[in-house]
Amino acid sequence: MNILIGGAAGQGMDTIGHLLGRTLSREGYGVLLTKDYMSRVRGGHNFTRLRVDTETPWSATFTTHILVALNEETYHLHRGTLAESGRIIHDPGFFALPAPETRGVPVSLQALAKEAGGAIMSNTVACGAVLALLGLDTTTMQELLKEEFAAKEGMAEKNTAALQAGHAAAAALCGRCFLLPPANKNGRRLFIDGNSLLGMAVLASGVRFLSAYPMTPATGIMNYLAARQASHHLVVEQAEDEIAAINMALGASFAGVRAMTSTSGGGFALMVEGLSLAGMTETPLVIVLAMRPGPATGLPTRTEQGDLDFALYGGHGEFPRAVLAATHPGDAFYRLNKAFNLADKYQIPVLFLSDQHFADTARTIPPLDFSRLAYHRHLADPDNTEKPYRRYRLTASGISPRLLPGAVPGEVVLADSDEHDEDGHIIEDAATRRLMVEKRLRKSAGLAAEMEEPEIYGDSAPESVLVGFGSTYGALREAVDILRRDGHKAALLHFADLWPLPVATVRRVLAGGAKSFCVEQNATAQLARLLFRQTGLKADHNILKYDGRPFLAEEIAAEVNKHV
Amino acid sequence: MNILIGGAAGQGMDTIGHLLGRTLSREGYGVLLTKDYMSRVRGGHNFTRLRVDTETPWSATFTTHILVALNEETYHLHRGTLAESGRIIHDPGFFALPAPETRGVPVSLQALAKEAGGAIMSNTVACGAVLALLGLDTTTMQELLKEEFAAKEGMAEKNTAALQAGHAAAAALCGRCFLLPPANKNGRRLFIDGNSLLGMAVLASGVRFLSAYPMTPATGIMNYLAARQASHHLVVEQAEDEIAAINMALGASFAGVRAMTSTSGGGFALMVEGLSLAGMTETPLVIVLAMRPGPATGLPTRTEQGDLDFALYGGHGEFPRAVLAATHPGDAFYRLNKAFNLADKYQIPVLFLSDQHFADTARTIPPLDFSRLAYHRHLADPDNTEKPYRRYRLTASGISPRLLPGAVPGEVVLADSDEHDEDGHIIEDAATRRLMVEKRLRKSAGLAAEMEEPEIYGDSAPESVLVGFGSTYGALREAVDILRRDGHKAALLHFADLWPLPVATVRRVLAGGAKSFCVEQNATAQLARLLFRQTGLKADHNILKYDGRPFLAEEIAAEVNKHV
Amino acid sequence: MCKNALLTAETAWCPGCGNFGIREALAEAVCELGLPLHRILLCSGIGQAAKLPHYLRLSGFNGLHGRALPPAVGAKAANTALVVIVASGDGDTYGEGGNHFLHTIRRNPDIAHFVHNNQVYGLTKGQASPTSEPGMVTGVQTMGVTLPPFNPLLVALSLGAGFVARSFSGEQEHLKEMMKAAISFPGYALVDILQPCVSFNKINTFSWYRKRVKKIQNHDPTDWRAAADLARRWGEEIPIGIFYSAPRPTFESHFPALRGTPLVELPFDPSSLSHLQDEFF
Amino acid sequence: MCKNALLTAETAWCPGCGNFGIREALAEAVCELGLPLHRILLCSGIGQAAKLPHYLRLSGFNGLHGRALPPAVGAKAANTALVVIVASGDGDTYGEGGNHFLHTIRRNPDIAHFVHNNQVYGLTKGQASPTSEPGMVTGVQTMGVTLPPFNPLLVALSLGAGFVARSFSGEQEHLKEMMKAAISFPGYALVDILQPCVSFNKINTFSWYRKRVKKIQNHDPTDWRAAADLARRWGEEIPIGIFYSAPRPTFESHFPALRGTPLVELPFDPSSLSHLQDEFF
Ligand SMILES: Cc1ncc(C[n+]2csc(CCOP(=O)(O)OP(=O)(O)O)c2C)c(N)n1
Ligand SMILES: Cc1ncc(C[n+]2csc(CCOP(=O)(O)OP(=O)(O)O)c2C)c(N)n1
Ligand code: SF4
Ligand code: SF4
Ligand SMILES: [Mg+2]
Ligand SMILES: [Mg+2]
Repeated sequence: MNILIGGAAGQGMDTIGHLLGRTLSREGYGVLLTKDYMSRVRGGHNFTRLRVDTETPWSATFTTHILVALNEETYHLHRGTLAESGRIIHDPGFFALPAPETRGVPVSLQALAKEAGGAIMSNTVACGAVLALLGLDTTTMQELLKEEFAAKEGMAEKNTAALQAGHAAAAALCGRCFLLPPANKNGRRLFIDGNSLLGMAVLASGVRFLSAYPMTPATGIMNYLAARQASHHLVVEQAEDEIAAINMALGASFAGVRAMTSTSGGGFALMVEGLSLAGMTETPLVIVLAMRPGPATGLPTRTEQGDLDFALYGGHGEFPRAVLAATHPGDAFYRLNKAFNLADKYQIPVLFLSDQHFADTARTIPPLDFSRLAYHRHLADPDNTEKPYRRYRLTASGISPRLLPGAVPGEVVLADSDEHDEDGHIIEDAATRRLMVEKRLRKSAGLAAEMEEPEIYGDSAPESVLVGFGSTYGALREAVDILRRDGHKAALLHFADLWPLPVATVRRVLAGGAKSFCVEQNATAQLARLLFRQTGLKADHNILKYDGRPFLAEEIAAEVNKHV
Repeated sequence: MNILIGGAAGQGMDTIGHLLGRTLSREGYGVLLTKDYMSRVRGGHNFTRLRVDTETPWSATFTTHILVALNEETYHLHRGTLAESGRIIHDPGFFALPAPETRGVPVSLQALAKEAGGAIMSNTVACGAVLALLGLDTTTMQELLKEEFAAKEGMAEKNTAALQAGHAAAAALCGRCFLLPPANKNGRRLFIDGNSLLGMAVLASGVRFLSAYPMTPATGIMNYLAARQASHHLVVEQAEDEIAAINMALGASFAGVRAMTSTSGGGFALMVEGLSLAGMTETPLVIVLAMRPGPATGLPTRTEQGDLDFALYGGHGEFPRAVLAATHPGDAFYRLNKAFNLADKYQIPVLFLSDQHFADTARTIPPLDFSRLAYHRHLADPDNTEKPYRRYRLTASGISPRLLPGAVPGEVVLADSDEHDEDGHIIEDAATRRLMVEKRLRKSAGLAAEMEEPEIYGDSAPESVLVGFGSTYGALREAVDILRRDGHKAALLHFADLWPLPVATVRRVLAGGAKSFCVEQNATAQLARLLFRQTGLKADHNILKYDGRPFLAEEIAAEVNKHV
Repeated sequence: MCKNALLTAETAWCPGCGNFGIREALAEAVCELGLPLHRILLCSGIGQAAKLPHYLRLSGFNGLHGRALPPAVGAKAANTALVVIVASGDGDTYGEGGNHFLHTIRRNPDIAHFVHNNQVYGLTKGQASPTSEPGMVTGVQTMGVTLPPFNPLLVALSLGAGFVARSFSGEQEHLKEMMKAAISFPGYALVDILQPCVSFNKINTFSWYRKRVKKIQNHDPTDWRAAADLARRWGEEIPIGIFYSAPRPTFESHFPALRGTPLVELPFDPSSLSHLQDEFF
Repeated sequence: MCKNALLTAETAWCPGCGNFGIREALAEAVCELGLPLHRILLCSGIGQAAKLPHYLRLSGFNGLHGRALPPAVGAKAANTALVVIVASGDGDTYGEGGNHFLHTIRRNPDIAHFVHNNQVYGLTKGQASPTSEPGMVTGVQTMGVTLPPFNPLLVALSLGAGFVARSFSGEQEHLKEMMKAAISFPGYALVDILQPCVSFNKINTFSWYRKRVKKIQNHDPTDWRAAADLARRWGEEIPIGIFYSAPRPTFESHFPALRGTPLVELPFDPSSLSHLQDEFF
C-alpha cells in the first residue's frame, strides 16, 4: 500500500507525510517514508512516498495506490506509477484531471481549509482525505493534532475541522477504497527519521559539544540537537566553516567532553586536515559524514555512497581510525553510540557514515532501549596515574592513559600536532619518531577486535550472496525476500562496521561457492574494492547505482536475476 | 668519497655544499648532495652530505671521509661514521678535538675569513680546506665565485682570498689526503636540486600562474618560480591559505592558462575540496604534493611517502585523476611536463608526488633536453567547434571540446560544481546525472593507456625483485647493485606513473617466481597495497622506513639479504 | 533587447525573491555599460545567490561554497581582457569564504563583487548568516542569534578597500548604478546588496528595508572617516550608495607579466627556454 | 620562583628572537595574576610563535597552522574553569586563520589572544605575512610586498572586539600588564605584540620598533572612534597600549549549559534519557 504526495517545494509534502506516518504508526501499522526533493526552496517537483503495511516495510516500492497531487505536474509525472485501482486526490480548484482519467478524487483542499480557518491547513484536509480512502477514521490523527498544536491556541481545533472536512469529502466520493489489513497490536512504536534518530543517539551518548556548518543532508542532526540544547547539557555551535567546526570539536574533546561534528562530503573535504590532527594528537572525535552525490557540490539533496574511499583514506599521514555506517534506525542508534565509545577508548577519530537516503527516511520502529547505550569515557584515574603525567606514554596497546587538562594540580597535559615524545613535546629524532608511529598504529589491533561481523540475512546455504553496507540495507533485505519468494536461494551480507573491515564472515560465506554481488550506490564499486583488498575476494558482479536515487528492491532483484 | 658538513642551523652548510657540489661537477665528477635539517632557523643540528664519484652516485652512503665540523656537536654526532683514514676540518678557535683523536685538520675558519674581509666568509675558507684535502686546486671554484658574486662589488675577490687561505692552511696540514680518481670528461653538466628542477620543468611547461601557500618541503618550487616571474610570462601569488591557492589556480586554468599549485600533506588536505571541484568542472590542474612525515604537522623537514593513499582517494565523490611521481631529476623534469599535458588533454587534476628527499637532494646530471617537452593545450578550435558551444558535450572519450571564456563572441562557457547538463547548467534528473558520471569516468580508459610501465633495472631473470616508487629510486638502484655485486640476481621495478597503475610489467616480472619486496618510506605499505588491489599480487616482504630519514642502499640490501 | 536576451526563462528561486531584482539590475548594468558580453565572466560560490550564472547568458565559473573570489582572481590574472564579476551570498562571502574576503580586498584585483546579502542562509533553509540580526530564531539558532552582525562595509573599509557601496534589490535603478560604478572602478569593488529572502528571513523583508534605506547625500566618498561613520549606521536608517571610492594600484598592476597582452593569448614553446638550465652548470 | 619554574631550559628559537620577551612576560603575567597554573590551557597553531606551549610548563593544545582559535573556543566551552590563552603568529592568525579571527571576535569567548606579530613567516623562512611592510623583498615576494598590510587592531575593532591592545616584546613590563589586562578581561581580548624576528625581518628590528613605539596617553578606551583613529596610526609613531576595552556578553554566557558547573565535570547516564523518544511515538 503506497501513498505518494507530490508537489512543488514549499507545498507541504513533509507535513502530510509526517502526520500520516505518525497516525498510521499509532494505528498499529508499519510505515516507511522516503523523500525525493530538489535543491531549492520553492517550485520544482518534490515528493514523499509512504509505504504502509502490517509490519514496517524495508524499502519503497514503485506502484502508487494513493497519489496526492498537490499540483498538476505531480499527476503527469507519477500517473505512470499509479495502480489501475489507484486514486488521485487533487484540488479541482487548481486543476482538473485530463479526460480519460477516472481515478480522481477531487477534494477542494484549499476551499475546505479556508472554511476551517485558513488556507494553510490544506495539508490537513489532504490528510483527512487520505485517511478516508484508507477506511480509517480521524480519531487518532485528531489526538495527534491536539498534541502537536498544544502550544498554539485554537490551532488544534481548526486543524481538526479541516481534517474532518477532508475526510468527509473524500469518503463521500470513494468510501473505503483501500482495504488495509487489520493492524497488528504492536504497542507504542516510534515513527522517526534517520537524522532525528542520529541526533537522539548523540544526545543519549552524552555528547556535550557539537560544532558544525550547515550542509545537506547532515543539517538535520544539528537541528535536532540545537532544538534541545536549552534543556540539556549541550552546546551546539554553528561554526564559520567546516575547518573551525572540526577544530572546535577537537578542542572541546581535548578539554574533556564528548564532542563531534557532522557534515557531507564537501565539508568533510575541509575537515580532513583536522582528522589527521585528531590522529596525531590522539583526540577522540566522531564525525558523522552524511553522503550525497559528488564530486564537488554534486546533487545536494540526493543520495550516494561515494565517499567510502575518502572516509578510509582522507587525511595526510598514517593513523588509525574506525569507520562505521548507519544501516537502519534500529541499528544505527546503538552503532553511533559505539562510535563514541570507540573514539574514547582508542583516542582516535571515528567516522560514522550516513547518507541522504538514511537521513531523510522515516520508519516505524519498536521503542529504543536506552539501557543498551554505553558511556565509557576511558579516562585515567587522576590518583592512580603515574606522575609526572605524560600524555603519550608508550604502552603495549598503543593507548596512553588520558588525563584532562586542568584536572590535576602540578600536572601538564600537552597535545601536539608535530611528532612528539611521551610528554607531548616536539621531537625530530628518528628513534622517537619510530616509537610514536608504532604506538599509534598498535591501536589498530585492538580496534579490529571490536568490529562486528556483517549481518547475514536470508538463506543459510545461498546460491547468491548480496553484499552491501549502510543505508541500502532495507532495499537489499527486500531484494533477498523477492529472490527467495521466486525460489532462488539468496542471502544478504550487510556491513555496518567497515573499518577495520571484519572479514571472517565474508570469507566463510563466500567460500561456499555462492555467486556474489556487491550492491552499492556509487559508480566505482568502492565496497567491492575494499573487500578485495582486505580478503582477495572479488565479487562476481557489481550492481551499481549512481543517479542519486536510492535502490528499489525490485531493481536489485532484477539485476541479480540477469546473472543467475 | 663522502663529505659531511655539519653544524647548527644558520651556520651555512648549504653554502658550502652548494659551492663544493658545483665545483666538483665542473671538475667532471658526479656529486650527490643530501640534506638533513631540523624545523628551526638557528641552532639544533643540521648536516649536508656530499658523495663524490666519477659517475654521479645514486644515493648517500654511511661512511664519512671528510667531516667539516662547524661546531663541536657535529664531531660527536658524526665521528662514528668517520673512516679510519677520515679527516675532520674544524676551527680550533671554536673547539679542540678531544684527546685521542688524530684525524683533525684544524683550520682557523673564522680568523682566516676575517683576514680575507669578513667572518661571513668562513664557509668559503672551509671550501678551500676541503678542496685541499681532495687534492684539487682552487681554479674552478674561483671561477664559480666570480660568477656568483658578479653583482656584488668586491665580494668575488674577498671570497677568493678566503678560499685560498683555507686551501693553503689545510694543504699545509694534510697535503692531498684523498685520492679522487681522475674525473671523466663529461662535458657541461648541471648540479641541481629537486625543487629547482621541478620549478624549471614548470616554467618550461608553459605554466603562467602558480598560487601556493608556503609549506616545507614544497616552498622551493615557489621560490624558484617567484624569482623568475619578472622575466617570464608568469604570475606567482602567495595565497592566504591553501584553499585560496587551489581555487585561484582553478580560476586561472579555467580562463585558459596552464596553472598549478604546490604544497605538502597538510596543505593538500585543505585542497581536496578543490581537487574534487577540478574533477567536477573538468578543469585541468597540476598539484605538486611534496610529502613529509605526518599525520598533522608531523616532521616538517623530513621525508616520507605516506600520502600515496590520500593522493589516490582524496576528495569527495568519484572522478578521474592521474598520479605521477618524481623519481630522480633526469626523469622528473620530463614527467612533470607530462603531468601538465595529461591535465590539459583529459581536463582533469593531476597529482605529482615529490617528497622532502627528492626536493632537497641535488645531483650532477647531463644537460636537459628541452625539445623533449611538450606544450599541447588540447583546446578546441573556435572556428571548428559546434555551436552553440556546450562545455560538457558528451563524447565517446569523455573529453569535451574545450573553449575558453571570452574567446568566441556569442558563446557562453559555463563551468559548474553542481551536477550539470552539457551546457553546464545545474540539473537534478537521474538520466543526466548518469550520463555525466559516465562521461567523466570514461576518461579513465584513455588515461590508463598513457601510463608508462615501471622502469626495470638489474638482472633480467631476477631471484629478487625490489618494487618502489618515487624518490627511493636512487637507493633502490644502488641496493640492486650491492645485491648483484654480492652474487644475488636482483632487479628493481620502479614506478613513476602510479595512477591509473600500469600493471603489465609487474605482472610479467613477478610471474617469473622471483621473491618480491615492496620498499617504501611509510609504515603501512601503501604501494604494496596499491599493487595488490590492482593486480592481486602480494609482495612477499615489505621493507618500510618511517622515521623521516631516506633509505640507504645498504639498509635495503641488508633487509633483502635477511630473506634470501 | 540586450537585457532580455541575457535573462534565462527559468530560475529555481522562490517567487518574490530579492535575487530577481539583482539579476535584472546586473543585466541592465552590463548592457548599459556596453561591455562585450562574451568577455564577461561571472564567478560564484554555492547558495541561492550563487545560482546567478545559471540565470544569465554569460560565461561563468560556479565553484564551491565560500570560494567565489579566488577563482575570480585567478581568471582575471589569466586573462586581463575579461570583465570579472563575482556574485555570492552573505554566507558564501562573509562566512565560509571570510578569509578570501579579507585577502582579496588587500590584493585589490580588478573585479566587481556583488554580495546578495539576505542576512540568512537561503539554500540550506534558513540558518543564521554572519549578517543575521541578533535575536533571529532559526532551526540552529534556536535561542536566537547571539553574535553581533558582521559589518561588511566597515570591515572592507578597515582592510583598505578602494570601492565600498551598498544598495538594495528593491531599488533597482540605484542598484544598477552602483553596479556600473563598481564594474567601472579599477580594482576590487564591493557592493553589499540588501536582498530580501521571502522564504526564510521574516525580519528583513522588502518593506522592512524599504522603510529604512536612505540614499547617501552630501558625502565625500574619498573621506575614509566619514565612510566609516556611515558604515556604522544601521537601524532605523540604513544608508545606501557609495561609501568610499578611491582607487589604489590593482593586483594586476604589480606583475610585469600582466602589463601587456593577456597571458592566455601568448604563444609558448618549451625549447625556447633551454637556457634556464645554464645557471646550474 | 613561579616564573622560573614555568620556563623550560631549551627552546628552538634563534638567539635574540622577540619571542623570548613574550614568553617571559606571559610567565610573569600568569604568576602575578595568581592563576592556578594547572588550569591554564595554552592553545597555539604552527609557526615559531606557536611553539610557545613547548617552552612553558603549562597544559597546551598545539594544533594546526592557522587553527589556534577554534580549539580554544571548544576547550573553553567544555571546561569553563580553564583559563584559555591563545598564542599564535601573524601568519597563523591573520593569514591561514583569518576566518577564525573574524568569527571568534564576533563570538567573544572568554579567552586571551596573544599574536606574536613579527610581520613575517618565521618558521618557513621569511615569506611575507599579512602584516609585512610593503616593499619588503622575500624569496616569494621577489619584487617586494605589494599588498597593503593587514591592520589587526582596526579590523578587530570593526568586528566589535571588546578588548584590543598592542604591545611590544621589547617593552616587557608593558607587555606583561597588557597580558594581565587581557587575561582578566571577560571576553575575547586581543593583544597584537610587535615581535622582532632577528633572522628574517631586517626592516622591523628591535631598534626600529623601539624608536617608534609610544605608550598611549589621554585616551578613553571606551571611545570606539578614538580607538579606530589610534589604530590607523602606523609609521614614525606606533601607539602601544589598550586601544579599546568595553565588555559585552561572552560566548559562554549565551548557553544555558555553560552557566553552571563546567560541562566536563557533569556525570552522565544514557538510561536517564529514555524519554527522548517519547515525542516520536
Ligand atoms: C563546504 C560546504 N559547506 C556547506 C555547504 C552547504 N551550503 C550550501 S549554500 C550554503 C549557505 C548559503 O548561504 P548564502 O551564501 O548566504 O547564500 P543564499 O542561499 O542565502 O543566497 C551552505 C551552508 C556547501 N555547499 N559546501
Ligand atoms: C596547512 C599548513 N600550511 C602551511 C604550513 C607551513 N607553515 C608552518 S608555519 C608557517 C608560517 C608561520 O608564520 P607565522 O604564523 O607568522 O609564525 P612565525 O613563524 O612567524 O612565528 C607556515 C606557512 C603548515 N604547517 N600548515
Ligand atoms: S530561499 Fe530566500 S534567497 Fe533563496 S530563492 Fe527563496 S527567497 Fe530567495
Ligand atoms: S626565525 Fe625569527 S621568529 Fe623564528 S625564532 Fe628566529 S628570530 Fe624568532
Ligand atoms: Mg544568504
Ligand atoms: Mg610571523
